Order: sequence, then C-alpha cells, then structure tokens
Amino acid sequence: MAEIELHNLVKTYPGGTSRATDDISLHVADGEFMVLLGPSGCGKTTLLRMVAGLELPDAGQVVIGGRDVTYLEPRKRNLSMVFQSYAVFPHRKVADNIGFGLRMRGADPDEIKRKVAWAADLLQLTPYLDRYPAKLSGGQRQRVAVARAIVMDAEVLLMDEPLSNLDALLRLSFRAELKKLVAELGTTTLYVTHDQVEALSLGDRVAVMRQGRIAQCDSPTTVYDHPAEEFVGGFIGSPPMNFLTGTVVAGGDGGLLLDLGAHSVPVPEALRSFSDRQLRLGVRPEAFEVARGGDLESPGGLGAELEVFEPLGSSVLLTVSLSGHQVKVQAPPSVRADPGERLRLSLPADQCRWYDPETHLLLETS
Amino acid sequence: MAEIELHNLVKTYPGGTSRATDDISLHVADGEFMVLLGPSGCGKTTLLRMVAGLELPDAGQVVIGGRDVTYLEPRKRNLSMVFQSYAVFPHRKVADNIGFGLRMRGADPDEIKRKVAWAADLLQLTPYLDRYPAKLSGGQRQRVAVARAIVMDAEVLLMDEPLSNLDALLRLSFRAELKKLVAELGTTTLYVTHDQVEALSLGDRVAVMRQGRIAQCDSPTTVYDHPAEEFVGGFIGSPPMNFLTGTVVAGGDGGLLLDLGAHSVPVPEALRSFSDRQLRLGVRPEAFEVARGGDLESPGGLGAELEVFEPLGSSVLLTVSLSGHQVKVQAPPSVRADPGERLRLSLPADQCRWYDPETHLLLETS
Amino acid sequence: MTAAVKRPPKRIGMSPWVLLAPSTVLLVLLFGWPLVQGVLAAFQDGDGFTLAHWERLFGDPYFGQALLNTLLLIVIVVPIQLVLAVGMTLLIQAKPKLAGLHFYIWAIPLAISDLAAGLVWLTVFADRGYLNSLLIGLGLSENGIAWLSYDNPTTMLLAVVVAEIWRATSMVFVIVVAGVQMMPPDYDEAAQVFGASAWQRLWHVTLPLLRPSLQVALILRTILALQAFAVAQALTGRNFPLLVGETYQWYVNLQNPAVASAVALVILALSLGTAILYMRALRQPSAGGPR
Amino acid sequence: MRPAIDLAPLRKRRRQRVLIQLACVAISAFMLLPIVLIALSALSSRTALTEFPKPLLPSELSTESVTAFVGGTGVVPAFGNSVLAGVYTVVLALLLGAPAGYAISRFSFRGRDAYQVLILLVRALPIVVLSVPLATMFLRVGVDDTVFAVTLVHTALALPTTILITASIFVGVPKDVEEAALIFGCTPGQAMRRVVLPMALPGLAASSVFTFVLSWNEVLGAAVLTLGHRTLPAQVLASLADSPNAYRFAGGFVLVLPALLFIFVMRRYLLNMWGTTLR
Amino acid sequence: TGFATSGTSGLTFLSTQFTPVEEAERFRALLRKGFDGDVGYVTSDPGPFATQVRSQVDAGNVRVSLLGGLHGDLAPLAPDHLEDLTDIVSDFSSLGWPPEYLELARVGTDRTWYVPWAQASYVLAAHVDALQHLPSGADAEDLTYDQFLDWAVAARRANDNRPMLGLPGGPKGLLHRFFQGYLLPSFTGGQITTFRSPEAVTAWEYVRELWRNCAPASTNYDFMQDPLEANEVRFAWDHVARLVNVPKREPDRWRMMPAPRGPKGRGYMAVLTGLAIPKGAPDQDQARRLVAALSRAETQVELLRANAFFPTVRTQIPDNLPPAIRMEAAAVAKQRESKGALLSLPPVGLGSKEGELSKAFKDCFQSIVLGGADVRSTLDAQAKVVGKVLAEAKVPCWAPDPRGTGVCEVM
Ligand SMILES: Nc1ncnc2c1ncn2[C@@H]1O[C@H](COP(=O)(O)OP(=O)(O)OP(=O)(O)O)[C@@H](O)[C@H]1O
Ligand SMILES: Nc1ncnc2c1ncn2[C@@H]1O[C@H](COP(=O)(O)OP(=O)(O)OP(=O)(O)O)[C@@H](O)[C@H]1O
Ligand SMILES: [Mg+2]
Ligand SMILES: [Mg+2]
Repeated sequence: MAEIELHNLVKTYPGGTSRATDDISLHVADGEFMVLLGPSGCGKTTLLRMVAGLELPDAGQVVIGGRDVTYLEPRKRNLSMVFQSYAVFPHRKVADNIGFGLRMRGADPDEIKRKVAWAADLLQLTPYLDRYPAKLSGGQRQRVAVARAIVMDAEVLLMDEPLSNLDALLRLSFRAELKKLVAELGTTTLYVTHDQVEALSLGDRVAVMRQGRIAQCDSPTTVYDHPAEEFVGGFIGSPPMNFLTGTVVAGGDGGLLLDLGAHSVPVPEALRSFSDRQLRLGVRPEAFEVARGGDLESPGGLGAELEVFEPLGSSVLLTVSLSGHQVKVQAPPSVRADPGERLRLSLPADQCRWYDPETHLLLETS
Repeated sequence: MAEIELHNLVKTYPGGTSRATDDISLHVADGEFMVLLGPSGCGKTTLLRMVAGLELPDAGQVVIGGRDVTYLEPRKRNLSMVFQSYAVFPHRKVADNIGFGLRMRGADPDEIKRKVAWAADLLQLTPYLDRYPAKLSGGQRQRVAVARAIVMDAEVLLMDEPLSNLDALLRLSFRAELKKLVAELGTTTLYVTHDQVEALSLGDRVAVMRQGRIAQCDSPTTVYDHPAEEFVGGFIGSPPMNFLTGTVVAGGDGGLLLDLGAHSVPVPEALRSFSDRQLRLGVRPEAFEVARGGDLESPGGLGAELEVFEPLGSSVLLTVSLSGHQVKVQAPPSVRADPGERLRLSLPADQCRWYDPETHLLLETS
Repeated sequence: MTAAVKRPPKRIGMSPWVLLAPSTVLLVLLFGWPLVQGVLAAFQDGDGFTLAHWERLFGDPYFGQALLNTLLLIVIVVPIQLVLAVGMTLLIQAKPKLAGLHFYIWAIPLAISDLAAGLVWLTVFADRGYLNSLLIGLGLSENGIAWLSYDNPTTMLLAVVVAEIWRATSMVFVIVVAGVQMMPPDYDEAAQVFGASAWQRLWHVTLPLLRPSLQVALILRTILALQAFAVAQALTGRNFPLLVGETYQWYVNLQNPAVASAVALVILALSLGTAILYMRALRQPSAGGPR
Repeated sequence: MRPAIDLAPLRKRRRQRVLIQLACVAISAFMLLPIVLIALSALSSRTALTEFPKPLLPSELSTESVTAFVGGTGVVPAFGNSVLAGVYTVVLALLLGAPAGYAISRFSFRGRDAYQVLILLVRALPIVVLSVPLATMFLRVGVDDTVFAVTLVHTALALPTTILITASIFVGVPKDVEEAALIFGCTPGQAMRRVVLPMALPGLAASSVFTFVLSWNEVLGAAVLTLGHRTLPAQVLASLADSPNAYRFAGGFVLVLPALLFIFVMRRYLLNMWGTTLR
Repeated sequence: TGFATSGTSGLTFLSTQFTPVEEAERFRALLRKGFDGDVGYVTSDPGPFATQVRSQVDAGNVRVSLLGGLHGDLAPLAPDHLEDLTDIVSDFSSLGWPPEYLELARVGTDRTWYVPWAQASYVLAAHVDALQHLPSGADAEDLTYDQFLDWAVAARRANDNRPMLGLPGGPKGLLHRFFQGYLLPSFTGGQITTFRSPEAVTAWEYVRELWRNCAPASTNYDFMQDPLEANEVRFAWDHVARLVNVPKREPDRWRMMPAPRGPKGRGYMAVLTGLAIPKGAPDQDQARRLVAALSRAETQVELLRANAFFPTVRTQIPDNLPPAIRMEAAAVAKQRESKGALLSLPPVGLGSKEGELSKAFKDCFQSIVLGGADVRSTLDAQAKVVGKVLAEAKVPCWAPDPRGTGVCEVM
C-alpha cells in the first residue's frame, strides 16, 4: 500500500555549489526493505529528508502509495524516521520520547504504554524509561530514537544510520527483530547504513550512491558479486575488490589473455573487442584460493609475495604483491604465513569481473 | 613517555543507582593502542571522560606518564579527544574547528595552517574547510571532530567511536593512517569502538568491558580465540561464539566426552574434575568445517540440519540444528546448501573452548 | 502510475510573515499613528514645517549636558553590566551552594521600579544616608561626604552609576543565564580537553555561542538605559540631567510637546544607532544554528 | 612506582569553590542590601527615619506607614488590577511575541533586520510623547479606563523585549528535534508548543519576568488611560513622589513584594533544565 | 475590565492636588461630609492630568466631571478644554473672592474658566536652634534679605561650616517661585519688566552669596519638610503645604515667619488652586453643585484644617487649628499685611507657555549660581527667551509689574 517512487529528484542546498542529490529516481516496492549505502556526504540523508518532507526538492517528484506528496507536510505522509543525529527530545523522559508519536496520533494510553514497554524491551531500554535523555549514554540515546520510530507502525520507515553507535550483539539481535517486524507489518523501509554486512544481510535491495547519484541498485548478492561500476566494487566489501589493469593479448591457445606483467589471466571471448587495448580486472579478495609455497608457477596459478599478514578472527587478510600490483587476499583462518613468503594464488574464471578502463563500467561477458 | 595507569576507578553518576565504572584498573603502555569494546552503556565513555578529567572519579587514581592526574584539569593533561557527540563548535568554520587546539596552545599560524590542511586532506574534508558545521553531513561532522583531535599530536589520544558514521572505505583508509600516525608519534591511544573488525585489527590490546568492569584485556587474537569469559566470546565475533551445554561422561576409549544429546565431543583430560557434571563448550562459527551431505555420521563428524542460509559476500552464514541446539556456522562463500539439507560438521579439538557453567569463566586445558 | 505533481505551494510551511503579523499589527495599530504624530510634531508648528523647535532645543543649556550625561552613563554602565552579568552567570554555572537562592537574590532588582530604586539609593547616598553613617561610624569621616552635591560631579556620577548597575544588571544577567541554559556542555568540555584555559574557553567558546543572547541583552539594555531617568532624578535632582528626563520636562512641566518630540527623536536616533551597531558587530555567522 | 594521589588540583578546586562561594555571597550582599534598607526604612517609625548617623537597625520599628499605605482608598482593588494587567500582559505578549521571535530565529527573510529595528522603535521613543495621541485613540474607540486598555499598551511595550529574547533563545533550540516532532505527527503549531517551547523555557521565563515587572511598574501609560480602574502604580506611585519619605519607602516596599513573588515562581523555569540539549 | 479603584461609582473628580495618600484620604473624608453625592476623587500627576483632559475632550468622550488643580495646571487647558464658568462666579460673587484671583481665572480672556478654590503661600520655617544665630537686632518676623543672609552665614559658621539653611531646589521643588515671587519683586519691584534691570543683577548676586550658605543638597530637596524633620537643615523657605508636617512632633520648637523684605518691599506670592469643568463633561449639574459646596466658607476652613490650604473666600480663620497650621496662618497673614507687602502672581494668561517662563528663572539660577556664569550676560540671554514667550502669548503684564494695555515685555 505504500510503495515509494522517487522521480528525478534534484536538490541543491542554498549556498551549496554542487547538487546534494542529482536527478535521483528510485522505486521502492510496497513492503520492500531498501538499503542506501554510500560514502559520507553522498546525499543519503538528503534523500531521506526529501522523502520525509523535511526538505523540498528543487525538481522532481516524490510519490508514496500512489499519492503525490512532493510538497506535502511531513505529518501527513504517515511515515516515521530515525534521525542520524537521534533528535531525541531532551525535555521528555525516555518513555515519553518513545510514546511521542503515538500520543500525537491520539492513541489509547494503554496501547501506548504497551507499545512503549515492548519497544523498550526490544532495545534493552526498560531500566531507563524514567530518565531524561541527558543521563543516557550515546548508544542508549540512539536506541531511544529507534524505539520512537518503530512503535509508530507507520507505512514507511526511514532509518538514517540507526545502529551506528551500538555494539555488534545488540545490532544483530535488533536487526533480526526489525526484519521480522517490518515483514509482519509490510512496512516499506528506507535504511541508510555504512555497515556493509548490515546492508547485505538486511536489504531486499541495496542502492549504492555516489555524489548525489545512484550508482547501482540491485539485490545484495548482485551488488556484491557483480558491481555495476568499479566504484561499487571498490566501495563494497572489506577489504574492497582488487582492480588490476592489463593489456589484452592473444593467448597461446587462441584465447585471450590479460597481460599483467609477470602474470596473465584468461579473458572471456566476449571481450575480444578489447584486443590489444587495456582492460581492468576486478577480483574480490576472498575469490583467490591460496596455497602456501609449493608449485609456484603451475598453470592457472599466480605466484605472489606476501607483504602483510593480518588475522581478523574469522579469517586472515593477506596483502600480497602480484606482478607489482598490491592485492588484498582474504583467506580462511587456518592459513598461516609469514611476510616475505611466496604464495600461490589461483583465480577461478567465474570470479573475474571485467571493466572498461575508460567508463569504469562492468562489461558483460555472457 | 605517557603510559596511562588507571587504579580502581569507581564512578557513580549523581542520582545514578549503579556504578558507571566499577573498580576499573587498566594499564596502557606508552605508545600502546588500546581498544575499549563493550555493550552500549557499559561505561566506556565514562572511563574516557575520567582519563580526560571531564569527570572526577569517586575513588581510585588516574596516572598519566608517571604523574598523578586524578584531579588535574583536563587542559593540563596534554591529551586530545574525539567526542562521541562530536562536539564540533558550531560557531567556527571547519578549518577553525580543526585548528582550535593548536590555536589554544599558541602554535605558529603557518604551522596551524599546514596541519589543518594535512588533516583535512587525510579525512577528505578539504572542500569543506570554509563551511560552518551546520552545513555538513553527519559523517563530515564526525570527521571534523577526528581531524581536530589528531592535529594536536598530544601524548594521549582518546577516541570515542570516532568512525561510527563513516563508510567502510573511509574507515579503512583512515584506520591505516591512524595506525601509522600513532606509531610515528608514539601516542598512547584509548579507542572506543563497537566495530569488532576495527577493534581486532587496530588494537595492540583489546579491553572488553561489561557493566562497568573489564572482563578481559588482552591481545586481539587472544581475546578472540580464548575468551576469558563466556560473555567475551558471546560479545565478540559476528556471529558470536556458539555455546553448547552438555554432561561430561567417560568415553569408550577412557577419554572424556561431552554428551550433547545426539552427539558427543571429546573433552580434554585436564577437565576430568568435571566428570558427570555439566560443562559448557564454546565454538566459533568459523571453527567448524563443513561438508555437504556425504558420510554424515563418520567419527569426529557432527551431523546437523541446515535451517537458514545467509550469503554475506565474503562468506556464508549457516544456522544449523545440532542435537537440538541452534548453532551458527560460518563457511567459505563457495559452500552452497539449501535449508533442510543435512550437513556434516567437523570440529578440530584445538578450536574448542571450555567454560565452567557456574562462573562462566574459561577453563585451562593445558 | 505517476501521480500528478501538485504545484509547490507558494509558501512552504509557514511564511515568517504569518508569525510576525500579529505582533506587527498590534504595534502598528497602537503606536503607528501616535508615532507619526510625535515625529511630525517636532518639525511642525501652526503654519507648517519649521526647525524652530530644534533651535529652541539646541539653545537650551540642559540639552548639551543631558546628551553628554546620557552618553557617559551608557558608555560606563552598559559594559560594566555586561561583564558583571557574564561573571554572575559563570558563577551560577559553577553551581555554588545555594545557587537557587543566589540566583533569586540577583534577580530581585528586576522587580524594583525606577522610582523605588532611586529612593533606595537615596537613603544610601544622601548626606545623612547610610553610607555617610557608615563612614562616620568607622571614623573615616567627620561629617560624611556630600556624594550627591552639584559641585561633586564625580561622586554624583559614581552614585548614579552604582545605582544603575544595581538596578539593571539583573536584566542582562537573566537574559544571559537563559542563553547559557540552552548551551550544551559538550562544547565547553571539548575546549577544556583541547587545552583552553578558563579565559580562552570563555572567549572562544562560551561568548561566541552566547552571541544571540549578548546581542539582545546589549540592545535592550542600551535602549532601556536611554529610557531610564528616575534613578538619576531621585538621586541628583536636575543636577544630572538625562535626555529622557528632558523629554518629560518639556512635555509635562513645560507643556511643549514639539520640543519634547525633538528630544525624543534624538533618543530614538541614539537607540537605533546603537542597536544597528550591535546587530552588525554581533551578527550571527551565517544562518547556521548550533549542532 | 605508583605516584601518590596528587590532591593539589582538588585543593585548588576547593579553593576556587570557596572563592566562587565568596563572590556569590558578595554579589548577593550587594543586591540584597538596598532591599533590606528599604524594608527597614518602610518598617521604621517616622522618628527613626530621621536619625543620623543612622544605625543599621532602626531604633524603632513600626508598621504605621505600611498599613496607612495599604489602607488607602482603592489600593486593594488597584492591586487586583495590577495583577490582572500583569498576567494578561504576560500571556498576550508571549502569544504574540514568541511566534515573531521564532520567525526571526528560524527564517532568514528579507527585511529581518529592518523588522528588528522597527520593533525597537516602540521601545526607543519615550512613551511620554505618545501619551496624548494614544489616550485619545483609546477614548475614541471607547476602551479607555479598563484593564484591557492597560494590557494592550503594556503588551505593546513588552513585545520588543519578548520578541528579541525569545528569538535569541530559539536560535539555541536544535532544528532536528523540531523536525522529529513534525515527522511524528505534529503540526508546526504543535511542534512549537510541545517541543520548541518547552526547550526554550528559560528564555520564555526570562521574557515573562521582564514583561510582568514592566507591567507591574509602568506608571505613565496606566495613568493616562485609566481613571476609575487604575493599576497600583497609577493609583499610588505618582503620589509617592509627593509624599513624605516614610510613605515613599512604604510604598516602594509594598510595590516590590508581589514582583518578588513572581520572580520567585519564574526562577525555577529559568534555571531548571532537563540536562542539556543533545547532539 | 478590572476593579474600581476610585472608591465610588459617582462623578469623577480629577485633581493634581492632595496626591499624598494621607492628604487624599483626608480630602475624601471631607467630601463625604460636605457633599451629599458620590464623588470619586482621583489624583494624578500634572502630566497625565493634562493628557487625560486633553485627550478626553479631543476624543469627545469625557469621563471626568470636575477638575481640581493649580492655576498652572488649569490655565493651559482654557479655553478649548474647559467649560465657561462665568455664571457660577457671578452667582456666588458674594463669597468675596479677591479680584486678582478672578483675574487669574480669566486666563487673559473675558470669561472665567475656573473657580478659585484654595490658596497657599510660601513662608520661612525655622527651628529654635537656628533662631539663636539671628543677627543681633534682627526681628525674626521682619527680616531684611541682608539679615537673612547674615543669619545663614552665622548659622553656617556656628555649625562647623555646614550650612543650616535649605531651599527646595529639587526637580519637583518650587525654588523658581522664590525668584519669581519673592526675591526679584523685593529687589526690583517687578517680575518681568525688571528682569534684566541693574537691581536684578544685584538680586542674582545676592542669590549667589546666599547659595554659598545653603546646604548643597538643596538641589535635591523637593519638599523641605523631610530635611527639616531629619535635622539636615534647620531653617528653610517653602510652600506652606510642604512645611505643614514639620512642627508636628515638637510644635513649640518651631517658628513660621514671613519671607524677608528687600529694598522694593516684601515680595510674596500667592498660590491659587481652582476648580474647573472639562468641556462636555457628564453630570455637569452635580459638578456645579460640588463646586458650590467646595466654595462654602465652612468647607474651605475644613480644608485648611485638613490639608493646610487656605480659603479663597472671605472668612474668619478660626483659632482652634492644629499648631502647625496656626503658625502658618499667622505667618501668611503677617506676610500679606506687613507694610510694603508686594503681591506677585504666578504668570497670568500664559497658558501652556507658563512652564517655559518659569524655566527661564530656573535656567538663570542654573547658569548664574550653579554654573558661575556672568550675571549680566545670562540675564540678557534669558531676557530674550522671556521676551519670546511673552510675545507669542501676547499677554499684558501682571502683578507686581504695572498692568498696561500692551503686551508685557522685558525692559
Ligand atoms: N550524566 C549521566 N547521569 C546519569 N547516568 C549516566 C550519565 N551518563 C551516563 N550514565 C549512565 O552510565 C552508564 C555508562 O554510560 P557511558 O556513557 O559510559 O556508556 P558507554 O559505554 O559510553 O555506552 P555507549 O556505547 O552507549 O556510548 C550508562 O548506563 C548510562 O545510562
Ligand atoms: N544544510 C546544508 N547546507 C549546505 N550543504 C549541506 C547541508 N547539509 C548537507 N550538505 C551537503 O550536502 C551533501 C550531502 O549531505 P548528506 O547529509 O545528504 O550526506 P550523507 O550521505 O547523509 O552523508 P553522511 O553519511 O556523512 O551522513 C554533503 O556534501 C553536505 O556537505
Ligand atoms: Mg547522513
Ligand atoms: Mg559512549
């Protein structure tokens, strides 16, 4: 009942030199969970504020549930929001903060009490219901802001980095609850986060933004596995995708090879038009398979020297030098190696993504 | 020159019912990078504020660089700080904000200009130097706060969730720079974060806090691999450690086994005192090795049914049912399976951690 | 299924003028016409435009004196009050014991009318007042000092200054306190951590953040100081004439509204001049509020 | 190896606190002393008033002057009128002035500075030169000699203070909190009432105090607008100037008391906050 | 719309007189006793008084039925804002108002605009302590200005060089009346015409000398009774109503005396209050009845008894008055009846310009005495101001200046 359609939204802040959002169009289906991801300052908050009606676009249209709301007052849009800055009411106790929206809507006091208790419980705020926000820790304040938003059961839920100050455990449990809640109510959600795991695990779709534009909007796996632009690949994933530039040459067996210097990697037939031209190869760090020492120059294997070894708990991160390019490789925690050691990497062909070195756009290979 | 020693710090906020920090002692060596990790509201900010001198402890002592500073004014402690709430001066332009500390210290204007430019460049703030903070995005403001702290070259650097509103890419690059910077200057750093990857990759040591106490303070790998309390294991790692309760029984070959119901796991000899008593087994999700189908009940193998399959990009997360316990398993992205399918998990003995079911403390096994 | 874009409403949210209208209407209705009449009166006599009233005014021996005294008083009193009020605010912010009581006492002079304030200080400074009683009691003086005598202009000025400070500092104080109460403590804490001394914090953080309040306090204080003469009159009679006093004198005792209007216009010009000066000097850096 | 706890800063802090304490007491004494003196004078007998050198405590106390003052014809109803006018004025000035203050603080529109200067005109021109035209106007409309008329004039006089003070305070109310209220279903009016105003309470209290005290002490306007329904100052303040000192003190003292009460009530709102404005 | 504060709902009597609470209460009691209607007696400062009357009449919405005020309060309102009361005055001519008062009440026209109500004058009050410093041979009841000065000097010398004499030079003080009605007529024989005569120069030089022996706080004294009571000064010149409380506590230690005399006689001034009816006032009949009641001899004697204002109608002053008033009455009588008595009137017919004329005298004092300016040139300069005021008002001279036909002007 409440899909969100954004048509060509343009917004320049007064006195600003560049557009905060630059002709953004986006369609969020009813009940869909859309995650916005992008570098700091790319216009995520601005976009949310235009949907909420706190900022009016210079051009373009906002449609919610089939109704044009571009210039409608916020309160008539039936939505609720978690502010990046929390915007908790300092003069109201936590319980009153959480119940504020319901009270404004004239809900039944018992109902309010019940819902407040429920949200407080969900966000582990029950002991603090009687405090003023000034006496809370940063994370607790943020939770108040989240609780205030979710009790509303609004048709559209806008969340601007709602969990940025919470610990992993709490995020994890809240995320699960949120997903359940949203699914139950059929709430359409726009969720800004900088946490990729959150983005990928939570979103039905992920919109990656860059300088006021949407670079790619697709399902999490597609965004992760097939970044539509180098930017997306470089932005998502930690560590991000590796990019290697080489020249396409004819291989011995008539196939094409990307010449990286000391090594070469097979290039799909579909890219024959790039023969003798430069091409960019994108590989996720975890796409490499790592073997220690051994038969270094076996065919399909790439010899590399380990420069840095970082244990990350659930995996290890290797920084290796491959034909002079620095490449990040993620390996299972069982892998152990010392800097300076030589490793053999193998690279399955289906893990290779190819980019046009000029437009930086993904090239179709099938 | 500036190790930090905290001795038995106790702090209860006026009107508070419980202690915000409860008898905390901590020693941070000169130049060490100490990360504080803990659930929201556990007292991290309070601890930092006491080190900074913004809050006076009810009891205990703060020593910085061999000098007692428990009650000394903040400005005489030669430290700088990133506030969780940023506390960016709204009446000063970004450049003035960043240079504030230097100006207060009476630094040379050229020097200030140089350093501001350097920090702005590092945090990608150069285009905004001339703006007032009200015209910045949330993440940009946070970066201003960080820049303001790092230009100080203070002996002690306190950072309270300094990167919570930044995207992964920026965090990554800043983290690397910070580590370099801190190492160069020999700054002693106390760093609060809720991001475990950050904690583990950045910290020389990690102190995990819980309800005003330090649960464990050790190197990242130790904290991750050998959580001193169940709490630490459950708190760190995403998903966290799995805990399974069983009874210790004598195995067929004279060894001890933990009886989990349908399965059993060998128990080290050192825990013989727990014979016939309950014992808790902790296993990291990535400690399991997963095979699909196949010889399900082979020795050392644990048969489990897949309940949920979640792709996380660089790995997949499996929720399986193991003798009725729900267990999270992290597997390489190459693993594919469907809910309902049976999987064979194997569990290397050196990946098992044993906990006393009453005290929830780690039991020594060697 | 794109819904038609409704034209953006001409006024987005509330136009400021909607909010300004009620007060403006009241002011214009009540004071607009009298104001115009008052201004015109200064330039008119029976047969049209004239500058005679101004000549009359400038020829008056009291006028120059009054102008001088008024300026002198403002130049001395307003800065002292500002400094004092900020100091008092800082004291209250330091949360001393009985802060509430002190605060209350400091606000008391607000409640006292000009006339009563003048009386109060007259009992102190009069020849046979408390101050001289004290001096004599301490053996510092035999017969006391004629503080308010016309031939002691310095002590006379001093007495008026003390009385004005006592009477009107509270006003600045209350405005500044209200401003400080709105200020998050974060900024001050940040300044502490970054090595600012108490003075530096005051100068670089607290005062700039207080700018709106200070601006208002200064403007109001100056304008009201230009309006107050009862204290000076009670203390010194006509020995220390002030401009508003002259307005009353001309209007009430001399029944000459035209010259009174001329004096009033001088006051008006002074008030607006200083107000504009303050507004320029303490202009908000851009429209950006805190946060 | 563990240094002894350095208590010097704590001692310094304590010393500072003592100094602060002393400063507070000194200022309080300065502020209070004249009040005490007027109270003592009001309660002195006439003979005691003429003593010299004056002892701090008058030799003879008497409530004669005060009772005579309070017993005067019309003093009690005039007191009632003053309270009415004061309260009405406070309410009306806030109702009209706070929105304007809000507009000045939140919107940057053309003519904002001009508007501020314009409202100052009202305060900058000595009201005495307006008195005849003003009174004539009220008489023409037929609302003279009522508390209502006095309230109107006092409101107009108080508006500039109200507008400027509230404007300076609204600047400090974070915008995002207000936006949150809009999102959670408030009309702009409700957002103002439920969120912005409570947060701006100190400023509102400050301006209320000014307004009330202004109305309470204003003589001229009330004196030219009323005859049979006077406010207390109009009824007695004028006569004080012509009275013997004993009455002047008694009158001054009696006039001060209710305003003291009012400030006492408002004091809480000036000081009490819910901690801070949050980020 | 508020609570009634006038005490009754009857006609409204607005007055600038008897503003002090005590006096007003006594007068209200008197009204209740002497008049059978309801009267709300409302006091006001002269400023709001004029404003009220003007605006009410201008707006055609008059609320006040009767006005009471000094000649100076009422004269500016005639003729546009007052009813013509010529008929009352002729009806009651038997009451015996002095002709010079009726002249004043005509305000330079040929109609009468207010009814003379009560009068007052100015006298000297002295404590017996001060009297002992009188120059030898001087008669306290018949001082010359030179003896007066000697007295002030002697008193000052005897008192540690602190003057014992006080004059009401405060903002509300009536010192200018001393110059207009006492000093200048005594020295020059005139008020306006002789404004810059050589005798006037002598007179002002005399003031300068006198002022040196005058308490410096005199510029703050509005009423002399407070400083006298408080022992700040021991003898003083002031309005009778402003001295009446002085002898209250120790009646036998105080004396009231006529003002000194000078070379041209004993100048003295009478203060006149009057009753007027605003143009278009409601309840005019009641108001006229009230005027009649207030003009009765008994009522006026009562007023003297209550508030120390003397009757304007011909009547016998009774003996059973309070001591202070008895002393004042005696001094006033002596002042009026002594040989060489020279009556000065407050400016006649100047209307709203009266204040500016008085200002000229005050300004002379300010410049010559306080500012130390040259007497001659100051007088010349102020004479121009006086001349201008008179020229604008186009009025003939009044006592003690010779009343001519043309416009009064400074010689
Ligand atoms: N000013 C205060 N008054 C009273 N209690 C407070 C105050 N500040 C914090 N607390 C309480 O003290 C405890 C510790 O707060 P602290 O701010 O140190 O937490 P934290 O570890 O920084 O949490 P977070 O990660 O949410 O920022 C919390 O339970 C909090 O509610
Ligand atoms: N009030 C404002 N006035 C002018 N420019 C602004 C304003 N608010 C934001 N901007 C600019 O607009 C751009 C987009 O801001 P926005 O707040 O939408 O970023 P964001 O994607 O939310 O970033 P972050 O992750 O840091 O919060 C930024 O470059 C910012 O500097
Ligand atoms: Mg944002
Ligand atoms: Mg915190």
